[in-house]
Amino acid sequence: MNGARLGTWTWPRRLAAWAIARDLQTFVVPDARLARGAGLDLAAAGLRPVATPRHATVLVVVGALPEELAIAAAIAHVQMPRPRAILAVGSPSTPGLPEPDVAAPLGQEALRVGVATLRRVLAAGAFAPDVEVAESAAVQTRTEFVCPMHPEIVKDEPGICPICGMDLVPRETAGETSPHTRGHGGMDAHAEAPDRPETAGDAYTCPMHPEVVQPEPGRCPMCGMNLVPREDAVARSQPGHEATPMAVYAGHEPAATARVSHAAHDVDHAEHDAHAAAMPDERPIDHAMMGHGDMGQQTPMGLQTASHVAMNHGEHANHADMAMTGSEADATMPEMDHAAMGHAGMEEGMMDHSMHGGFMSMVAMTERLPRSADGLPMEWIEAPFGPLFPGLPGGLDVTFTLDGDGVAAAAATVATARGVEATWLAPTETFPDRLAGVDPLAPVAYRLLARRALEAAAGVEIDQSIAYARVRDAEWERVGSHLGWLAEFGALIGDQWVADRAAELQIAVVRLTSEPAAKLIREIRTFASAVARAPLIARRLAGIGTTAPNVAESVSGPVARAAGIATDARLEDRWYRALGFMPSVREAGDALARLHVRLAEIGASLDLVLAADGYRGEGPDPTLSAHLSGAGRATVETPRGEARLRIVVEHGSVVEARLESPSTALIRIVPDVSVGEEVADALVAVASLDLSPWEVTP
Amino acid sequence: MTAATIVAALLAGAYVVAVLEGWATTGRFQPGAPLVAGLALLGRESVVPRRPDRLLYETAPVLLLAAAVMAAAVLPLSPELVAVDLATGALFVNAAWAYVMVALVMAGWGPNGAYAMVAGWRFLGQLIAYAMLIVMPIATVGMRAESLATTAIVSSQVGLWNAATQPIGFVLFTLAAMAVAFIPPFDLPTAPGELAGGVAAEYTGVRLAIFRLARLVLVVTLAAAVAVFFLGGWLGPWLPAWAWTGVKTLAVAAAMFAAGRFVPRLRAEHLLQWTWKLGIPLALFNIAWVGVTLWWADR
Amino acid sequence: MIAQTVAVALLGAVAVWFGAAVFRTSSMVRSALSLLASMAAIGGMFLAMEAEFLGVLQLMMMATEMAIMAVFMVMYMMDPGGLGQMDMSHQKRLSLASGVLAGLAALAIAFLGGWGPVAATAPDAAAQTRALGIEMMTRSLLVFETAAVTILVAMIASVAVAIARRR
Amino acid sequence: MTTLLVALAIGAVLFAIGLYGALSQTNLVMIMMGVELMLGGAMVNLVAFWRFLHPERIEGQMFVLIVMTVMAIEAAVGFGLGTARFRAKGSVEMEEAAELKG
Amino acid sequence: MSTLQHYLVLAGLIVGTIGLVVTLLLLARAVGQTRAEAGKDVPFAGGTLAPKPVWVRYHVRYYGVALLFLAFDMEMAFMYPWAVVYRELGLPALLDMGVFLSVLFLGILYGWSEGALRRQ
Repeated sequence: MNGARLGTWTWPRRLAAWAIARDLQTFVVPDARLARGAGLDLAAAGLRPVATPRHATVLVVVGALPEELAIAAAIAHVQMPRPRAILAVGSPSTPGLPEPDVAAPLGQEALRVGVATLRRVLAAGAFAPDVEVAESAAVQTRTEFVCPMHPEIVKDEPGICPICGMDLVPRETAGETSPHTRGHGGMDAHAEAPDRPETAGDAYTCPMHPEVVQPEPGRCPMCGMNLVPREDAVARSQPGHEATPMAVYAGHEPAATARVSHAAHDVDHAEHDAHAAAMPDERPIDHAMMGHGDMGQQTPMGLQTASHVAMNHGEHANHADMAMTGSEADATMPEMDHAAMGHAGMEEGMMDHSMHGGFMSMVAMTERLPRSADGLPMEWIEAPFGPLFPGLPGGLDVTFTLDGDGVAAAAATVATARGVEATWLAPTETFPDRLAGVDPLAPVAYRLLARRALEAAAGVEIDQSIAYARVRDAEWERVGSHLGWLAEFGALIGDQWVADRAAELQIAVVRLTSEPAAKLIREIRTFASAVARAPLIARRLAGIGTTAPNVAESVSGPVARAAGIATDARLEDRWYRALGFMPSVREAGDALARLHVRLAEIGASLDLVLAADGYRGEGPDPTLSAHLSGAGRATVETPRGEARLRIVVEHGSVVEARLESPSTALIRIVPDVSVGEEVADALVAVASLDLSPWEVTP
Repeated sequence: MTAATIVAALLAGAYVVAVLEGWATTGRFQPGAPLVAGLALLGRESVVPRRPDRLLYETAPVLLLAAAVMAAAVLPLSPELVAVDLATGALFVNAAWAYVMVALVMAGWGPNGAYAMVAGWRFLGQLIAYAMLIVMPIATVGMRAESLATTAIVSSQVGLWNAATQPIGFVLFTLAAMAVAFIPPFDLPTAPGELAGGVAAEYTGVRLAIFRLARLVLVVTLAAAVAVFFLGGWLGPWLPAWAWTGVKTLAVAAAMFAAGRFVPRLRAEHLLQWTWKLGIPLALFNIAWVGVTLWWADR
Repeated sequence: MIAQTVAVALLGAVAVWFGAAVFRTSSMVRSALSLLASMAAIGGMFLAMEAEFLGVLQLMMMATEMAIMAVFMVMYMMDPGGLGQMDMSHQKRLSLASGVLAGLAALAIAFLGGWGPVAATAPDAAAQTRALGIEMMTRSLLVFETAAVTILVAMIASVAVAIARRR
Repeated sequence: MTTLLVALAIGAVLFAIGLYGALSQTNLVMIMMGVELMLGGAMVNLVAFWRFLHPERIEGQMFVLIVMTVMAIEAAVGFGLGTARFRAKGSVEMEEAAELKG
Repeated sequence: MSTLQHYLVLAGLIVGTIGLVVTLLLLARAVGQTRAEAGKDVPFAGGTLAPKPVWVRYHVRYYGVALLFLAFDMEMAFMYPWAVVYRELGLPALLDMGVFLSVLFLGILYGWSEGALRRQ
């Protein structure tokens, strides 16, 4: 067994192995909802999902993982204490992850058998005389040493900070090989960042007295400090300076922060580059002014020089801090070294003035820190909530910049990108299946989308029986999808009953075949109305993640409908109109309204299903000519909103396909709904969007 | 000897509570599950996170367990079966519970992880919310008993349980007790969905086992405190005295878990607002109510 | 009696040890928790000196007070984790001298002062609490009510200065 | 007698440590810690006096209660001031509080 | 049992607790030791290796209530001795305590009006 513990068999170990095999705490990758969507009831199979891999024995991998998600899974796997096992369901092995101990095909019975095998494997192999250590490139870290006060000081070996004389502290950073080094395009941004100009050191100036300029290094005639290279020429030429995250954070406007840290990579890049380039250069000037400004007031005994020096550097640190909290941090990045290098001259100067154990000005340290709404300058930390976070969809990679337990900035990206639209291109027979694979959370809607686009290209009309069969399929999927969302959402807000019941019903919906479903429909209706009426849930959700009107207009689906916008692609469909469909709309635009819209939609979908004859089962699709050529477009209301597809078909093959998915719009509003909230509320806000990371297109 | 009996009863109670909690969270009644889970945790690795505040990280579960045991030491099973019948028992229980918060703050800070730290400081906020609702109802209970000794408090309920004479205090105390033991919906410091385990997130293997054991013992002491202070402790017909305390304690624990299953986790902000804007005025009213009713009865 | 002396001495040593640790660690959280440990040991000394109500009260009050202190330290001190081993002190020699001097003076008073006969027994805990209650409601009533006003003033003062007024 | 002397000695040492801390620390919160320690030392002495000299006079305990109240009030006001100062200056360092000294 | 013996039992329980914990730790150690692996000891952060510093100035949003609590908490030091003698002293004691608590409650009301009770 791969994840066995080191040790030969003794009876206490046998006992422990037996217990471990009985008590299968499970961490599910990508998430439990997907497993249920595939009809798997993990709890019934004896697996107990837990919130953190730290407490799990079994890593259950459902389906094939895209590369980035596989790396995240590998990290989660290595963070599980041994003995640990991998149970792969539906996909024999995943590149980047160790070989699974047990692989099972999709299906409840196969899962049950797989778990039984896993139990045997664990009981027999929890301990082994020799074990391999996981050496996946993804989990490699290298240790670097950093000054706690000056994040720009990063060294490869221990020592003291050249600025303040504090001991450097070690910290890990991801190995260079990992493409997932704290995402959001950070690495790329740094690779592209312009190098520090080589010509910068052509003039030297005193950090305290900017009027002192010399062509070569030396000491300031006024204060005796070491001169530092002057780079102001470059600084002035940087037009992007105003747009640095720092500049934005300095303002108190939360809305502004939201704008900056969008998921849109290019925005980050631009800011980052501008910032990286501007940072070293403006310093001497700023410092000088600061130093003078405070010199008059501040004369603690015998420390004048030292404190000024410290002050300047305090300010440095804050520049760097700002960069870190803003876009992707300098702290972990190779680029950081070059930022640090920028001060090389200055650091030596500091060494001379020996700040060891000296007094450090807190005023200067905090002066440029971002201030919260209550005016306190605090330090912000960046905490990743994804790609494998229990409360959010697996693959959604949200990073909150936390100001205490409040969210000061948010960025969202996905770890599920699986290549480009070109991979969908296929002959017309297989194209619907390809597109259905885009989003494992809504395959029916995407298959339907592909079919309708093809039919539009072919100019084929469908008859009522096919149309009703499609309505049934799509609406059942919507019911299942909303229930699946509700199960995860219930787990996030800690309502065990909602989570369990919704999960149970979701599985029942997924497994539903063509038998009459009157009982299930009744149960779902009862459940939905009970949740809708629960007063504490309403209290919990009201007012969280409210979408501003312009934000709500940028999206579709339940999120838009919860904000009073009656947009629904089904309104355009004559069969839906014939069935008397009306969209469910709420006004408030908060998490509660989104819950209510989805609950109402569950009821409306069940109505539609009943109106369209109640049973589940795919209808026969009209046959298309094998040599079809033409262009077609289609719009389908997926459970998350409108998905639009444009295709060009030539000689029976789809040669061009452009997809606009609802989640691509939804992921952009993540900062809008989460910034300013308490972290739990921000998670609720993000989760209430119900975005599917799988369908997010770059 | 008494102390040994109390410890044995405590462990047994913790086991039953673990079964009850499993029943509430998974919906299955599995009497063997806690034993298996405990053995499994013993057999698993216990990973120490990189560069934690090792002292705080290691001390926290022990302190949590010690605090729970201290609280249990002054709660009587029967008039004789009490480890230490302190004259200030009711206050001592409070003092012991205060260290629960200290332990969780340590557990939150120690591992140097973001989720744990947020969770740890959150629990301090939770203490600021619930502390007064623990303190004031206990004071009113002491008013009736004219003593802070837990045995005297039980004896004072011979005629009528405190739950009947001071219902407001009973409700407030029970809710606050759930918050002390971070039972859902007050599980802000462990918040599985929100913070991936929170303060317990970085505890694995045997350390997690100790943490969970401590939490279970804590739940027992809080349920026992509700039984002792408000539900007449050992008072009851037919059964032996200790059995009554045990039954009431387990019933309270089961009720707490059952209630927690059906409500969403409270928002930290709401918790503070409700306790300070509604809870404390109610608790003050409760003091006045009890004062007046006692004076009326004694008149 | 000997047991009492030993207990007081042991707990006192713990209190002193942690009291010193407050200023020896550079981690702010450790510093606050050291103070808590010191205060808890003082509470233990109260118990050992049979002042049960005060001891338990001290144990309880200090737990919350010091935890809140830790919060404020983490809010306002740079490097609260103490990773940088920063020294945040000044005028060390002067402080050390005053500390030692004050300590010696206090010790001198303690050992040279004629304390007269020592009481062998103290009233039991229940009687103490009762006596304290009676005292509070009779002779010290004014002190008691003054304490309320003082606390009120402290609450108003701290809220008034600490809370940022919003538009 | 021994117990009294031991307690008084501990009180004295705690007071000395507290005084050292209050004088040597540059930071408001740390200074408050020093003050709390000094008050702690004082409380030890008070309880020792009560127990070994006049256990029958409960005012001794009442006095300790008042000292505890003082500690809490000091903490509340101190942190309030610290918050205000941190908001205004971004620092609770006494070195930087020159203008407070007038 | 004398009072001091009571405390001895309490101390014994603490020692016993520590003993139990040490036993469990030793037992677990006897079962096997933890194997060091790259990335294993990094705190879990959603499947990323997030080496960002966490121990920084942390913005606690409830400091307004915390300040009120620090002062208000003292109330109980006075309330418990009072509770014990309340029935003995009767209604005047209730009035005395009523004045005390009302004065303190004024502090809460003031904090409430100033917004100290909300999230800062």
